[in-house]
Amino acid sequence: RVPEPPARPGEPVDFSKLKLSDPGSVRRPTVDAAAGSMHDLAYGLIRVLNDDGEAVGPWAPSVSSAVLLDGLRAMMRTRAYDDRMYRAQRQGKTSFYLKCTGEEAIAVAQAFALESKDMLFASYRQQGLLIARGYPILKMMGQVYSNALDPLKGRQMPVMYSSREHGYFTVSGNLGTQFIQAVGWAMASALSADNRIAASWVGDGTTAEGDFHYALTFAAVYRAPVILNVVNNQWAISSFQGIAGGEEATFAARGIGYGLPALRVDGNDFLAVYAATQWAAQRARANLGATLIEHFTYRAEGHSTSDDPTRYRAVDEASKWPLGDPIERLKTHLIKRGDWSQERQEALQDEVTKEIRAIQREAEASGTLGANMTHSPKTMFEDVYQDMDWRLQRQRQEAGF
Amino acid sequence: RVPEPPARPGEPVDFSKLKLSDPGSVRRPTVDAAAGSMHDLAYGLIRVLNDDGEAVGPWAPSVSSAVLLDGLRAMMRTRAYDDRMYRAQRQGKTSFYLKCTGEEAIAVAQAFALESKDMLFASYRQQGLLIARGYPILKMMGQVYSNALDPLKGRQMPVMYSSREHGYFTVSGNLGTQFIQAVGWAMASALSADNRIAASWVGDGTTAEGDFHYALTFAAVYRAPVILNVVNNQWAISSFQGIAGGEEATFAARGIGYGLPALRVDGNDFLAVYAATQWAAQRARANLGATLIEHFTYRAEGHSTSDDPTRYRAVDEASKWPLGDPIERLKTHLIKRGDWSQERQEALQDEVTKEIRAIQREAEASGTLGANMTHSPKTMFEDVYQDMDWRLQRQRQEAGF
Amino acid sequence: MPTMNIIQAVNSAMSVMMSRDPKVVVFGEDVGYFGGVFRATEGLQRTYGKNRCFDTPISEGGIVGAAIGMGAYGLRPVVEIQFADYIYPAFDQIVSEAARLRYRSAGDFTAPITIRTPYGGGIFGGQTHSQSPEGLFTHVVGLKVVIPSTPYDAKGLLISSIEDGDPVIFLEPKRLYTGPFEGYSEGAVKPWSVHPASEVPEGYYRVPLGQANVVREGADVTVLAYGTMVHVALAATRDSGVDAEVIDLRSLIPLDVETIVNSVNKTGRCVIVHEATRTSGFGAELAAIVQQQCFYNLEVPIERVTGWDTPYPHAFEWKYFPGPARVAEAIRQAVGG
Amino acid sequence: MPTMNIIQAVNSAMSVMMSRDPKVVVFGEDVGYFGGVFRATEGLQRTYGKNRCFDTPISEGGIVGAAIGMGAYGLRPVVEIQFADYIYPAFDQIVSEAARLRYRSAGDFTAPITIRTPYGGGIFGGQTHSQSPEGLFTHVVGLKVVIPSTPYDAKGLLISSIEDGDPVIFLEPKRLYTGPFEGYSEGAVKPWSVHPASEVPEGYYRVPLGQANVVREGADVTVLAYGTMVHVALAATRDSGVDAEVIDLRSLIPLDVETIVNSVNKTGRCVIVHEATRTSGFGAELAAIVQQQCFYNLEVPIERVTGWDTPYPHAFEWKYFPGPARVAEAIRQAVGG
Ligand SMILES: Cc1ncc(C[n+]2csc(CCOP(=O)(O)OP(=O)(O)O)c2C)c(N)n1
Ligand SMILES: Cc1ncc(C[n+]2csc(CCOP(=O)(O)OP(=O)(O)O)c2C)c(N)n1
Ligand SMILES: [Mg+2]
Ligand SMILES: [Mg+2]
Repeated sequence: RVPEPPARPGEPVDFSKLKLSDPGSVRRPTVDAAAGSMHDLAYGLIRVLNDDGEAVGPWAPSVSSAVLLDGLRAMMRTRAYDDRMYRAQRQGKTSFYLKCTGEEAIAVAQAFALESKDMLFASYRQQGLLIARGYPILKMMGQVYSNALDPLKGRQMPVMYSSREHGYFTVSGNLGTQFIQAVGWAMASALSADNRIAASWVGDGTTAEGDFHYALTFAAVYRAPVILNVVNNQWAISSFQGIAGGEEATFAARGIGYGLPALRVDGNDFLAVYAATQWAAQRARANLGATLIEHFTYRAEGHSTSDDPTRYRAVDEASKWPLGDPIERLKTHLIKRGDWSQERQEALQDEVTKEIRAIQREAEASGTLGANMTHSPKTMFEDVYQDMDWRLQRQRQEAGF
Repeated sequence: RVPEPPARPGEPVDFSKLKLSDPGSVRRPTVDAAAGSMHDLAYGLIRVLNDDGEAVGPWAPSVSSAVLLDGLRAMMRTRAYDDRMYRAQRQGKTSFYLKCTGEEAIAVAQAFALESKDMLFASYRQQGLLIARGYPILKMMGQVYSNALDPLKGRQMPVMYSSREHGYFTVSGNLGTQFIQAVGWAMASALSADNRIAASWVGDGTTAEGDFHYALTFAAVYRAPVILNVVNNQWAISSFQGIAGGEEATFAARGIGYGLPALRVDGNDFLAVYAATQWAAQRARANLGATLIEHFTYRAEGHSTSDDPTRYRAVDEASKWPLGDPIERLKTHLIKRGDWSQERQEALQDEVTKEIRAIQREAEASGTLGANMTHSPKTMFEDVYQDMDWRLQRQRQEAGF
Repeated sequence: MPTMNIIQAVNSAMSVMMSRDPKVVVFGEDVGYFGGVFRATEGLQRTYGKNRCFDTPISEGGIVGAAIGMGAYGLRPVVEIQFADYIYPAFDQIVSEAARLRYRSAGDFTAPITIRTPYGGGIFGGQTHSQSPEGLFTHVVGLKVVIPSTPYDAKGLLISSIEDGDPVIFLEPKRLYTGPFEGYSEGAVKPWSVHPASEVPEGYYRVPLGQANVVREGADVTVLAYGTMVHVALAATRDSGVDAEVIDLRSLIPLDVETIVNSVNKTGRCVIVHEATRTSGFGAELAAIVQQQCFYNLEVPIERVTGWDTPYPHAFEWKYFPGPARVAEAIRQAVGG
Repeated sequence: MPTMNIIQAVNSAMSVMMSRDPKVVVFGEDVGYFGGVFRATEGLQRTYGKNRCFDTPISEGGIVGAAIGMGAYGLRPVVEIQFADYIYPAFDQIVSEAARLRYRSAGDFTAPITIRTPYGGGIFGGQTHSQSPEGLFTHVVGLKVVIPSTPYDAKGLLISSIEDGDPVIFLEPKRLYTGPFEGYSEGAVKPWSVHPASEVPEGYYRVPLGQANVVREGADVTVLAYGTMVHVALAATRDSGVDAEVIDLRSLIPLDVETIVNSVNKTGRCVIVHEATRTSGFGAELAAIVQQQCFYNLEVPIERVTGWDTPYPHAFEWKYFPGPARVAEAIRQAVGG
């Protein structure tokens, strides 16, 4: 028996079977409630924004419009950035790119719900974290182009960012490894009597790796102050989430077996993600340990520039996703609040698009991949070790640098 | 925060905090019940034998006294075998030995509850499976002594048995690896439209390895006909089960997160183990997939001949274990049934002791470790590959064989 | 005879074996409906059904562990690890289990599994899509390690690997999937159709494991290579103008030491080429064997031309890759030029 | 000065570092209350508390992964893998993460972690308590690989490893834990107290990584060894009656190539000894380097005396172990005897 996705190419899309709790219907336990007393939250879906854009229910966070507008802008900048870089790759300016379109609320809302000193162990699909934390997009583009602006000196494939300064751990190409590393970082923080916490992200597919199990085990045993996020965007390249076991139980439910509190959240609902993350962060900072959060969302585009999703899923799946688009939904809410308008939205969109285009021009002035405007090739022999050993010195000579 | 066991050496033993369901009090779902409808079973404790030795409640199996007497004998032979081999190691006749004292009911009852054609992927502590299946103890001793009788030609450390003929997979020294292999075997059986099922065993400590997670994931996704057993004997060498996360949730509860039915059983209760295993086997054979069973028991002796348990746990812990001794409890039940008596018990004990002694004499006549009564040393170069390549041929010559 | 590229040849090998032997099953990440990220399993699920070719969770350890269990049952699993760079989560199952079953059970249980995985750089994949880990597996007794360099060999060697009774690590040079890449980063890429070894029989045939292939006879120096570097070595030989004998090892374990030794005894000179990092790469074992067996015929030291001892750097791929220029230079040096 | 065996020296190194540097933490399976199955962490939890020395779940991948995270936080984790044979579940975290962090983040993040693990045979541990996997790690760029052969070196090298900014695989020759084992399976076992290198200062001192130790000067042949085999090589030298120069590498990566090359250029002969299986073991790299750098001074082929290319067989441990007789024979052969 092999699980099959709802719709392959040519098949009709029908999401009506999805069990979606009504907005505001899921209860909110106190931050110090026992993990064992909230198993129901691993099966429900925390939603705050209703179809009219109102924030309803116990999870509705008290958050100012100013913060939400910053969040809206960060999501829009993320999407604009993704669009530009995707096109740049298509134009042959770099080797690879990977968007987070449709999933912006997760990274951005969580960045706002956490302290700037908290440490983030992201996968390759949380570029929104960096943008929300104000990391210079010019540097991100430098990394994507492997040009002279690249803080990683051209060593990494596009999107594998790293910034100690911004509390963003070097992204690994090997899925899942960061999950247990985040737990280790959190254990270190706790045993150093520090109140910073860690957060990490993996996708639905990645939950099948051993590191996922290590992370939940260590987090539970040592009560580490960490937030463990599973971004369930329904797909892992061409495999739907059922191939990772998502049809047998929710990914949030994985936490139950370890005695961890587990929340399941509408990942396209900025306020729901924000509220759930705040709850988990408070819990962690109060030394009550880790929380597992499943973000229920949809990967609106291909896995990356390397695949064509129409070969393995129905074309109209994205447009039929019942939980909408995170930017649209937050915009509607802000308008409902009376603090925003369609005109201002369009103006902002215009501004953001121009901004990213300008940054792109500046970035490309420092070179794109293949234009030989990189760091010096001799840097390729540095940072293998703290000090270069004789092998590398000789090899650098052999290489002629 | 690091978990601490109930009692370290010198500290008073107090098991009163253990939550033990009353015998007969845990419900028995139908074999085809949905996994999601029985989460409570992962937290209760299936017990059949009450303190008077009566079989009570919905899990009481209909099993003949003849079968139970065979089980009793197999448990007694296992214990006698362990005692002799342990002493043999102490006498310097071999390098290592490992007993399963106090845990005999698990392997033996499960061997009887399964079909002889079902495939077993055991850890090093299920010697009872082989004995219950009638594997010659003489060969087991040959393996322990690495002598000419050793079917494994002296290649493996003691207790790492293997017998394809008896459906007993070669035991690995690397903890946990067999768990996912058993799932693979079961997947193969299912896709070959075969009705044989697989079973595998890991200890409480081993649940922290990646293979445990792989096994539960694959078993759930492909609905593999396999029984996944966690033998929670409270200890992993010197680490109590809390270091593996056993205090945050039961090991049975791990199954919930994968959508697997999970049972928690009194591992010292032959009838409870037998009944739970039958239930899981019926379910697997009906193509309803895998079951996770936690066997709640106690490692009555040291981890192996290599450690001294008095250095890390209270001496009287074993004697204070509230769930008694599996042999004693089954004996009492059989007497209660009127099919057994103390006299016959003693006679059987006497017979078994003599039998094992006799086999030991025979085994030692073929040599003990170090007596150079092994297979030919040149066999050491065989079975690395199906056909010996030039390297091994030359090296065998270098070695002078 | 049809012409195939390496992807098609690998696909054909699996298809042929699936139709001949119901015990052959194929699985891995994205290999089912989608046919694999490199399309190597394209059409196999459609043709042989979901029981014989299916997607797995993203769990390399689980994939190999399950394959071992299936092998114990009696099947012949052929699994794909999406990139060789991602084989490490399966390392324990490969090293402690697959490689050891036969020995530790005295032949009672075996692991007749084939682990296919694309290796090597040249596609701007950065450090986690470019690795050449073959050397690690050659140190693990009980494993066989096979690396083809042409469509013809890829199919024949993969069929031999699937039929082999021991676990085989089958490394596919991803840079050669669509053409016989000679290592020039600039200039037009040749398709396989221009290469004679792209003529591949539709049906069943074997290329035995353990037989090297002398792809170019020569008198002055022996060049040992495998996978992508075979084509680079040939191009370098041409560029160098030296009459080099180029040997394609095809399988590292078992190794065809006879062909190697005979050649070096003839030429008296040896250059070893691989893309993997130098230190403790398979080139070290080759050098150790050659100096030991051909000592009195060697006229110059054995040189290794390899990837540098650094991770594979995205932007400097062509400074890292041991291309024709570096290999040609080593060949010239070897003949005292 | 107190005399220590290797267990005590390793314990002392960790204790000294834990008292000097609050960032040093020690953890692994059974290392806390119990003090480790080989007692190497005995007393550390009592002295430094449960936050600094604690038990972990049986999850080597988790242990190393958590250590990497702690290192990123700023701590200096020293973890124990109970037996080197059980390091493979951590292979991905070691190879893809610890070894790569500095490079892939351009120095932004590093993994200053030390992974201690007992290796080697001679204790009837069978194939899963006897392995020597050092060769694998020497092929992984970004890792350092250290193997002491005496209590003095064990403490000094472990302190250097803990203070090192890069990840170090610290392999402890378990057969040497309690005495300088010379490889004779029969006969009385010497305690460390009879050996000068068992005099170990109580306090802090370093033995630098990357410096080999010429443990016996000689003129006729160079013997390269490390760990257990250093003592076997010395015994074999004695038995052979040959004036051999015996070099204890102490650290494989970084390698003290100068000391090796100078010695072989002097003696013109080289025998390499290790317990690990032969094919692609570290001896291959040593042979490749030596033949390349000392080619014109070598008078005979470089020979390797190693464990056979089989798993470590329980009953035939002493037929497998490359003991003094085999090493002495190779030494004699090398000098043309
Ligand atoms: C260890 C490992 N195995 C396989 C891959 C190849 N790979 C890259 S992304 C991906 C799919 C991941 O899906 P998911 O975890 O759901 O994350 P998403 O891409 O949906 O955000 C795969 C299989 C990898 N990078 N690392
Ligand atoms: C991969 C691996 N890590 C560590 C060990 C060392 N080891 C052998 S037994 C053991 C404890 C296992 O405890 P548990 O799983 O509870 O089984 P039990 O011995 O209690 O039956 C350990 C740590 C090993 N054999 N394999
Ligand atoms: Mg996904
Ligand atoms: Mg246990």
